[in-house]
Amino acid sequence: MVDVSKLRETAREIISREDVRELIGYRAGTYGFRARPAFVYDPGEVDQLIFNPACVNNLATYITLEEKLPVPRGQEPDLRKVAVMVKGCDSRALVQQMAENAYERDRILVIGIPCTGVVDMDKVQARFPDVLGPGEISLEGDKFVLIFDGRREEIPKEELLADKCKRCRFPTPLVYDVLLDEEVAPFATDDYSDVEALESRSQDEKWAYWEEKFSRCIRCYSCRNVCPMCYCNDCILDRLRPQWIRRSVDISENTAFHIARAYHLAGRCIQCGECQRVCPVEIPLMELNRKLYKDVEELYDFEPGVKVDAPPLLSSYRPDDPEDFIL
Amino acid sequence: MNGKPKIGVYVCHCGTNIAGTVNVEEVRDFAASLPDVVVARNYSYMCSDPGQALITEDIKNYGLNRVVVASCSPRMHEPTFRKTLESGGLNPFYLEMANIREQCSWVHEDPIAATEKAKRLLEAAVVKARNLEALEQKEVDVEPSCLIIGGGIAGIQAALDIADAGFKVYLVEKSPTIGGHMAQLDKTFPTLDCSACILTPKMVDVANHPNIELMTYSQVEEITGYIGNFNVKVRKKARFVDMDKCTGCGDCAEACRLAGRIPNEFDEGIGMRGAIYLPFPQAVPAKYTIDKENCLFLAKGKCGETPKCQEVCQAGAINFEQQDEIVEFKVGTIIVATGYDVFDARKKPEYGYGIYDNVLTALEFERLVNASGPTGGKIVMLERGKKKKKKEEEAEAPKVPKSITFIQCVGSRDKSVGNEYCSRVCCMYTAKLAHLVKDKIPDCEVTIFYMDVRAFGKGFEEFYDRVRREGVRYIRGNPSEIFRRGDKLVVKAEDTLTATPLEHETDMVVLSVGLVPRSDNREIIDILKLSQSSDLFYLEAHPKLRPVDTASDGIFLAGVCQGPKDIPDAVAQAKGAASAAMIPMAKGKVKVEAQTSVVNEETCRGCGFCVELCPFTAIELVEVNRQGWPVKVARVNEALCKGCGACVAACLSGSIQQRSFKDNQLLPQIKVLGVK
Amino acid sequence: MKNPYIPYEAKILEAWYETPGDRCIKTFKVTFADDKVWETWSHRPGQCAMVGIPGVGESMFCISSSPTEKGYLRFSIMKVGKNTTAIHELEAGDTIYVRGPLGNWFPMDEWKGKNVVTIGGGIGQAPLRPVIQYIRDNRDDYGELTVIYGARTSADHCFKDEFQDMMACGDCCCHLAVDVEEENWPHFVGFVPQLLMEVSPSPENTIAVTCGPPIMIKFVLKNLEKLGFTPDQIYTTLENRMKCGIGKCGRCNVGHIYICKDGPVFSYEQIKDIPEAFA
Amino acid sequence: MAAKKLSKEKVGEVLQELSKFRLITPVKSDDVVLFREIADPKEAFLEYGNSTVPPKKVVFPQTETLFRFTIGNPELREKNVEEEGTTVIFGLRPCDARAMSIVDKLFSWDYEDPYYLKRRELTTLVGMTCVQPPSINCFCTSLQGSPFGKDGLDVLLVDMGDHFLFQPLTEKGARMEETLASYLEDASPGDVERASSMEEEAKGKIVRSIDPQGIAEKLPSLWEDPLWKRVSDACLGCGICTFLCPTCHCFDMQDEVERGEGRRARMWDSCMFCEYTLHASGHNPRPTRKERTRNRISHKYSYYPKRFDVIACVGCGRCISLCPVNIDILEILEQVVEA
Amino acid sequence: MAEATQTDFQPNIVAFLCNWCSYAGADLAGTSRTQYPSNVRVIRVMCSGRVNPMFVVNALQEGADGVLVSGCHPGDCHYMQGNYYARRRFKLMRNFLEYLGIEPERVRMSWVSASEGAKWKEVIEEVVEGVKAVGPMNKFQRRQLNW
Ligand SMILES: Cc1cc2nc3c(=O)[nH]c(=O)nc-3n(C[C@H](O)[C@H](O)[C@H](O)COP(=O)(O)OP(=O)(O)OC[C@H]3O[C@@H](n4cnc5c(N)ncnc54)[C@H](O)[C@@H]3O)c2cc1C
Ligand SMILES: Cc1cc2nc3c(=O)[nH]c(=O)nc-3n(C[C@H](O)[C@H](O)[C@H](O)COP(=O)(O)OP(=O)(O)OC[C@H]3O[C@@H](n4cnc5c(N)ncnc54)[C@H](O)[C@@H]3O)c2cc1C
Ligand code: SF4
Ligand code: SF4
Ligand code: SF4
Ligand code: SF4
Ligand code: SF4
Ligand code: SF4
Repeated sequence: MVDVSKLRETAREIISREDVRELIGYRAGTYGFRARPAFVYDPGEVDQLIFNPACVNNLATYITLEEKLPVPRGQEPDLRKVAVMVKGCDSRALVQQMAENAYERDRILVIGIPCTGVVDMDKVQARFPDVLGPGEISLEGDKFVLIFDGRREEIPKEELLADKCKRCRFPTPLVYDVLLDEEVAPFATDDYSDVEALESRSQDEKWAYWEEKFSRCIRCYSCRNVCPMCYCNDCILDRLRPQWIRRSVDISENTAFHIARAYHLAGRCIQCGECQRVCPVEIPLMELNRKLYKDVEELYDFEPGVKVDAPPLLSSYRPDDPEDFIL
Repeated sequence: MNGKPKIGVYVCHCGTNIAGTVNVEEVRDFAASLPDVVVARNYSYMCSDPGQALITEDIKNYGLNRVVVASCSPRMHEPTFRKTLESGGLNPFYLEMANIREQCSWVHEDPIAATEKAKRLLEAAVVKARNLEALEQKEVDVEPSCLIIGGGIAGIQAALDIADAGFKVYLVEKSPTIGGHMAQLDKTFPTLDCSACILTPKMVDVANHPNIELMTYSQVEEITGYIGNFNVKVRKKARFVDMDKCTGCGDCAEACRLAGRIPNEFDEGIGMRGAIYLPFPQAVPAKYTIDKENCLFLAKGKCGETPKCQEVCQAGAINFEQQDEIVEFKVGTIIVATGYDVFDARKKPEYGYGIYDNVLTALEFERLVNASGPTGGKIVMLERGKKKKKKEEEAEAPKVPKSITFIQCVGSRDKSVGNEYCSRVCCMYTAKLAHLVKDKIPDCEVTIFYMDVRAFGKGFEEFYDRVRREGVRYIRGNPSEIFRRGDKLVVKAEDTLTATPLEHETDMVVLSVGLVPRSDNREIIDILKLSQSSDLFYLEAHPKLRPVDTASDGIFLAGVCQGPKDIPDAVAQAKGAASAAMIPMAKGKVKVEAQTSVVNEETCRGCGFCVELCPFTAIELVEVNRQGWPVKVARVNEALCKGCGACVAACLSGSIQQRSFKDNQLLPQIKVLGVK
Repeated sequence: MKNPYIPYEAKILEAWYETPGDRCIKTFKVTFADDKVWETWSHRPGQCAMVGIPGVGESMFCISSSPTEKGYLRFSIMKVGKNTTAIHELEAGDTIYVRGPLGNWFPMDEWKGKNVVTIGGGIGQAPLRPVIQYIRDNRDDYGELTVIYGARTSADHCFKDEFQDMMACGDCCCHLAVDVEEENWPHFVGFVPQLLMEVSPSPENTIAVTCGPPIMIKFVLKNLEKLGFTPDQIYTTLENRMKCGIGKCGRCNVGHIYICKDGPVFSYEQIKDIPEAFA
Repeated sequence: MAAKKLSKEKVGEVLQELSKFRLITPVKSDDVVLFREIADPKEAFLEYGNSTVPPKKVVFPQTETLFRFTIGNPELREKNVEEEGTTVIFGLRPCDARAMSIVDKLFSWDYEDPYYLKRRELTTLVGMTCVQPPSINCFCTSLQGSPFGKDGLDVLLVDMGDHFLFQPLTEKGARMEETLASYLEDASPGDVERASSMEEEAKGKIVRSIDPQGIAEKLPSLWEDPLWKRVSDACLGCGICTFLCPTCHCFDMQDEVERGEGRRARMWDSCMFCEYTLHASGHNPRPTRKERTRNRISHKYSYYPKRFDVIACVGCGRCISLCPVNIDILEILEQVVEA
Repeated sequence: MAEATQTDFQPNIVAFLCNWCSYAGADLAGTSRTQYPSNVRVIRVMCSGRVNPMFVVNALQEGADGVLVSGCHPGDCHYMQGNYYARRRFKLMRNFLEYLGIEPERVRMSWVSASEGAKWKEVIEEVVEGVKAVGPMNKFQRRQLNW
C-alpha cells in the first residue's frame, strides 16, 4: 500500500518545481467510497491527495485531453511538465501515447504507483447503496476493508476487484520517474476465456447478444472521451465531411460506431477498462476491445503500450503474417 | 472549384463490344436522370476523334466541369480522355471512368444484368466525379548528375554513356577497383574476346573522364530525397594509402610481411596477396589498399619494428592515421548496378566442393585459365590446403589434369536450393571454358554434364557446335554425387538419353555455378527501398515495359543485380538505364505523381502512423504552430509520394487524404454500389 | 400556426460572387416558389433566415436585402463549411429552402430622424446592407447616413458596385478601406477602427451600427466610446452556432439570452455586461 | 378526482389493458433499467429505483424525424406525430415527470414546438412514488419536488406496499381512470392519510440537499471565478450528465439521405461537447470544459429560471451518479453558495 | 431463412480492387471473355492499402451483402507494401465482425494478379456462393423503418 504521507511529500516536491505546471492525482469523492481525479497547481493543495483501491480513473487520459486555448500574440505557451500519478495499467497508456508521438517523454513527470488492484465501484455501490460517506477502502491481504459511518467491513478481494485487475499482467508501472512503493509482481494472467466463450457461439446468437447491448447505447461518447488513446483533435465520430457515422441513434449507426471505436483501438487499447467503466448503460466495451487485443496478440505477437519505440501495429507487417483467409 | 458540378456523361458502344450486351441507350437515359448530369450521350467509339470532339464541344457548350466516360477500362483509355479534357480546357483530373466493357459487357452475357450493372458502375462514377478536384501536375527541377552504384561492366558502361552525354557521374564502387566480375574472366563467350582487352580500356576511360567522379572502396550510406533531388552520403573507406601520393609501384606489396599469405578475393582465393595489395595488375585506380582486418599494424598494433610497407614506400603514401571520409553530394538520378554473387557450391555438399581440392567453381576456373591469374593461365591441379609454400620449393611442377569434367546448372533451376531460375550464362561459359581447356591442353578429356543446353543468344548455337566439334563430350544427366576413388574423382550420374547409370572418373571437376543476388543486397534495399522479385534480384517496375526502371522514380537498374544476364545484355541494359536516367536530366524537370496524399494539418494528431508506413518515406513529422502551441503534424513530400493511399487507410482521424481517392470521393461510391 | 421547422421552397433568381478565394462570398437573390408566401412574409432589417438544402442541412444567414426591395430576398453567404459549400454550388434557377424570418431587427422606427453610421468589415456588411438600403429607400425619414466599410483587400469587398453607386449618388457618405496598401486604391489604407477615427462621426443624435469580425468589433466599440457614443447609441449583431433558430435547440445562448430569439440585434447597452457576448 | 386503489396483483392486467396504447414502461436490459415500448406486460420491470435513461426520450426522442423529402422533389413531408398514437408511460418517477413539465415551458415558449407538444398531448404519464429514494444522490426535495410529487403526472400511483393508491391528477388521468375502472377499487380513506405521512417519511430518507435560494442571482457574478476551472478540471466533456438529465433538451439537426429518400432529423446534443458551439470559422466561444461546465450549471440554475421561473433541475441525481469522474452538481452549487 | 429465398437471392457485393494487379486481372478476365456472375461491383483504388477497413462497415450498412478487397500477391505490390498492410487490417476486421455475428463469408480478401483473369472468375464465384450461403445481410443495414 502506498504511504499517503510519502505520496503527498513527493507531490509537494514535484509541484514546487519550477518546471512543473500541474500534478494530476486522486482525491476523495463526494459520496460513498468514491475517489476522483485531483488537479494540483500549488504545494498548498497536496494534502487532498490520496491513493487507495477506489482510485480507478486512468489519469493518463488528462494528458491528451487538455484543450489548448489559443496563445495570445506575444505570449509563450506554457510548456511546463505535467506530473501524473499512474498505476500499472495506466502507465501503459503513457507508453502507448508516447509511442504515438503524442508528446515527448520530458513533457511528463510520472509518479508510478505499483498497484495491487482497484475495486469495481459498481459492485461496491451495489453492496452499500446507502452510504453517503465519506467511506474509505483499503486492501489488507486478500480482503478489501471498507470503513464508513463508523463501521468496518471486510470483503474478500475477488468479490470487489475490478475485472481488469483479475487479468492484469503489469501491476507495476512500465514508465515512471518516481515509484511510490515496492514493485508488485504480476498476480494474474489472462486466458481470454470470456472472449472465447463468446467466439464459440453461433453468428445469430452473437448478433442477438450485441444487438441488445448496442441498442442501449446513447452515443454520449463517454467511452471515447475517457479513453487515453482516443485523443484525435477531430475525431471521425464528430466529423461532418465526410460523415462516417451518423449522429442518429439506431442499431445501424450504433453498431457502426462501436466497430469504428473498437477498431480504432486495435493494437492501441491498453486494457485499462475505462470505457466500460464509464458507460452509463453498461455496454461491455471491454469484450470488444479484448477480442481485438487477443487477435492482435495471437496473430501478430503484438502488445500495445509496453514499448515506446514499437512500430504501430497497423503500420507494420511481416511478410509471413497469417493469410489463411485470403482467396 | 466554385459553383455547381456540371457533369457530362459519355457512354461508349465500342462498336458492338459494349452495345452488343449493354443497352447503351438505357444507360444513357439513366445517366441523364442523375443529379448534376447536364448532358449524357452515347456514341459508337468515344475514343475516336469524333468521339472526343463530342466531349470537347460539350465542355464548351454546356460549361461542363466534370466528365464521366463509361467505356473500356481506365487502364486503357484514361490517359486518352484526360488529354481530351485538357484540350477542352478542363483540368484532366475532372475525369472519371466507368468500366463497362472489360468488367461488364465482356463478362456478362445477360443483357439485363449487364445493363443493370453498367448503370450502377456509371452512377458510382458520377457520384465520385461530383467531388473530384482539379490537380496540378507538378514539376521538380532535376539535378544534372547521376549516382551509379557498382562499378562492374554495367556500371562502367552506364557511367561512360552518361558522362559522355555531358552529365556529371558519381560512380561508387565497394571494392578497391572497378571492373566487377568481368575483370575476373579470361575470354568471353561466344566471341572469345579477351575480357581484359575489352574491359580495361573502359576502366581507364572511367578513371580519366572529366565528368566522372570515381569513388572506389566506398559505400553509399544514406540517400534521401526524390527524383531530381537525391541527397547522397558516401563513406570512402580508409585505404591507409594516400591516393595522391601512391604511384602504384607495388614495392609495398612485395615488402609486406604477409605477402602471399592472404587469399586474394579477386582470384577467388586461388591466388594469394599481402595485407597491402592491388587486386589485379590492371586495377583502376592503380592504387594500393591496406586490408585493415589482416594488416598486422592495424589489426594488432605492431608490425615488426616499423611497418614494412611504410619503410619501403618511397612516395611516403602509407598513412595509418587515415580515417573513413564521408562525402555528400546531390544527384538527379541513380543507377543501381551492383551485380551478383556466384552460387555458394557448398550448399550442394554432394558435389564435394570445399572437400576435394579439385572441385572448383567456374569462377575459380576462370582465374585458373586466366593469363593474368595466379597460375599465369596454366591449368594445373590444385593443392589448396598447402598455403605456406615457400618460394624455393616451387621447383616441383604442378600436375596438369588429364580429364576435366564440368557440371552445369549448379545452383540454378534447382528448387532444392531455392533457385528456380536459369542463370543464363552457365551453358555458354561452360562451353567457353571447355574450349579453353581444349585450347590449352589439347589431349585433355573434357566432359560436360548438362540438363539442357540453352544456346539462345546471338552466335551461341554456333559456338556450342564448335565446341562439340572440338571433342568436348556432352552427357545429359544431373550428377547425383562426386566422390574420390584413389587419386581420381568419380562423378556418379545417369545418362538420361540412354538411361544408363554411369560413374565417370576425372581429375578435376568444375561446377558451373549460377548467378545469385549479392549477399549484401539488403544494404541497398534498405537505403533505396527497392523491392525484390521472388528470385530476390532487384525488381524492375515492369518486366516487359519498364525493365530498367524501379518503382521509385529516378532510380534505375542495370546489369545482373536485376537478374542473370551475360555481358552484352548487361551492357545493353546499362545503356538503357543510362538513357532512361538521362531523360529527366536532359529535360531538367520532371513531372511528379499528381494523385498524391495531402495532410490536413489542422486535424492531424501527429501520431506518425502514416510516416511509419509509407513505403516511399514520403511523409515526415514536422512541428507547426497551432494557435501558438508547437504541435507535430505529418507532412507529405509530394515529389516522393507515389499515391498508393496506404497512409490514408492508416490514419484514424482521416487527416491524410489521397487526391482523387479521398474519402469523400470513395464513400459516395460505396453508397451507390451498396444499394441493391 | 405553421410548423416552424418546415422551410419554404424558394427559387434562386440570380447568384453572383462578391469575393474570390477559398472563403468566397456569393450573393443569392431568391423568391418563394409559391407566390402566396409573400402575402404572409414580412421581415425587417437585421432579421435572419435559415437557408438550406434538404439532404445537406440549413444554416442561419441574415437577410441582406431591405424589406423595401420587393419580390426577392438576398443572402450573402461565405463558403466556410458543409452547408455553405453546398449552397455555393447552386445557381440561378435552382431550388433552395428558406425558413424565417427569424430573430429581432434594428429598431428602424426609433431611429427615424437620427443620423446613422454603419461600420462594417468583411461579410459583416451583410446585416448592415438592409439598414443602408432601408434608409436610402426612406431617405427623408433619417438624417445623415455614413457608411464605413473595410476588408482585407479591395477584392474582398462585398457589394462593390453598390459602394460605387453610393459614392456617386451622394445620398450618403461612404468610406472604404483595405487592410494593406495596394495599387490604384484611392481610399483609406488601414483597419476599420482606424478609419472610424479618421471619419470621426459626431455622436450627436447619431446611431452607430457595427458588424464584422469579433476583433474589429472590439476596437470599434472602444473607438466609438472614445468618440463619445453611449452604449445605447451603439448597435451590433451577435452570431453563434445555431440550429433551430427558434429558441429551442439551446446552443446560441450568451448568458440567458438566446441570440436567435432575443437577437441577433442588440444595443451595446443590452450586452455590455454579458461577458459571454464577446467570448 | 377521488383516489382509487389498485392492487398489485392487478398490475399485470392493467398493463395488458394499456397495451392497446403505445405502452412504455421501465424494462431491464441486462442490469440496466430504461424505458421501452413493451408488447408483453411481463417485460415491465416496476421494482426499480430509477431508470438510467430518463423517460424524456419518449416525448423527446434521441433521434426524431422532423420532415422527409425525396431528392429531386421539392416537396417536404412533415412528420406526423399523431401516427405514433396515444402513449402511456407507466411507472415513471415523480422527478422525471416534473422534469417534463419544466421542459414544456421551453418547447412552448414563443414558437411552439409541434413535435414535442403533440407528443406530450398524446402521452399520459402514470407515475409511481419513491418509497425509498432510488439513489443516495437524490435531492428532489431541495427543488420543490418530492418522492411523491405530482407535477407533470396525470396519475400518481402511491406505493402502499401491497397495493397502489391510484390518484388521477389531470383530465388525462381521469380518462385513464375510466379506462382502468374495472381494475380499480375504492380507496379507503385511511390510505389517503397514510399516503401523506408516507410522503413525509420518504422525504426524510433523502439525504442530500442544497438551498437554491439566491443561486440564480449569484451565478452571473461568479463568471470569472476560479471555481469553474477547479470543478471542471476532471470533466471529460462527455455527454452523460446532459443526455441522461431529464431536463436537458438541447438538440442538433442533421439531414440524412438513404437511397434518394431523406429526412431532416433532430438528435440530442450536449452543451458539454466541444463542437456544440464551434463556429465554422474554428472560433469557439466556449473553448474548454470550464466554460461548458459553467454554462451547464448556469443554464440550469440561472438562465432557465430567469426566463421560465423554474430551475431546470429536478434533483434526480443522475448526473452525479453517472458522471465517470464524480463531478457533482451539488458540490458545485455549494461552492457557488460559498464563493 | 427459407430455402427458396436463398436460391433466388442475388447478393450484392462491393469490391475494392487495386489498380495494378486485381483491377488489371479483372480486365484480363474481360479481354478473355471469361463469364462470371454480375453481382460484384468494383471500386478502383490504386492499392489495396488504400482501402479503409471501415469501408466494409459502410458498405454493409448501405446494403451490400458482402465486401471483397483484392490486391496483388504478397511481394508484388506496385507500392511494395500496401497489400501487406491491407492483409493485417482486413484480417482483424473480418475476425472482429465475425465476433459480432457478421458471417465471415461477407468479408473476403483475395490476391489476384494482372495475369490471373481466370482466378478472378474463381474468386467471384466463390465469394458469390459464400454470400448466397449465408443469405441477405440484414443485421445492421440502415433501415428506413426507424425513420
Ligand atoms: C564463371 C563466369 C563466367 C562468365 N563468363 C561470361 C562470358 O564469357 N561472357 C559473358 O558475356 N558473360 C559471362 N559471365 C557473366 C558476367 O560475369 C556478367 O554478365 C557481368 O559481369 C555482369 O556485370 P555487372 O556489372 O552486372 O556485375 P558485376 O560484374 O558483379 O559488378 C558489380 C560491381 O558492383 C560492385 N558492388 C556491389 N555492391 C556494391 C555496393 N553496395 N556498393 C558499391 N559497389 C558495389 C561490385 O564490387 C562489383 O564491382 C560469366 C559469369 C561467370 C560467373
Ligand atoms: C445570426 C446569424 C447570422 C449570420 N449571417 C450570415 C451571413 O449573412 N452570411 C454568412 O456567410 N454567414 C452568416 N452567418 C454564419 C453562418 O451561419 C455560418 O457560417 C454557417 O452556419 C456555416 O455553416 P456550414 O455548414 O457551412 O459550416 P460547418 O462548419 O460545416 O457547420 C456545421 C454546422 O454548424 C453550425 N454553424 C457553424 N458555424 C456557425 C456559425 N458561425 N453560426 C451559426 N451556425 C454555425 C451550422 O448549424 C452548421 O450546420 C450567420 C450566423 C448567425 C448566427
Ligand atoms: S459510453 Fe456507453 S452509452 Fe456512451 S457512447 Fe459509449 S457505449 Fe454508448
Ligand atoms: S474513435 Fe478514432 S478518431 Fe475518434 S478519437 Fe478515438 S481514435 Fe480518434
Ligand atoms: S496518421 Fe493521420 S493523424 Fe497520424 S500523423 Fe499521419 S496524418 Fe496525422
Ligand atoms: S499515398 Fe503512399 S506513397 Fe503517398 S504518402 Fe501515402 S503511403 Fe506514402
Ligand atoms: S458526465 Fe461528468 S465528465 Fe461527462 S461531461 Fe458531464 S461532468 Fe463532464
Ligand atoms: S441536473 Fe442532474 S440532478 Fe438535476 S435533473 Fe439533471 S441530471 Fe438530475
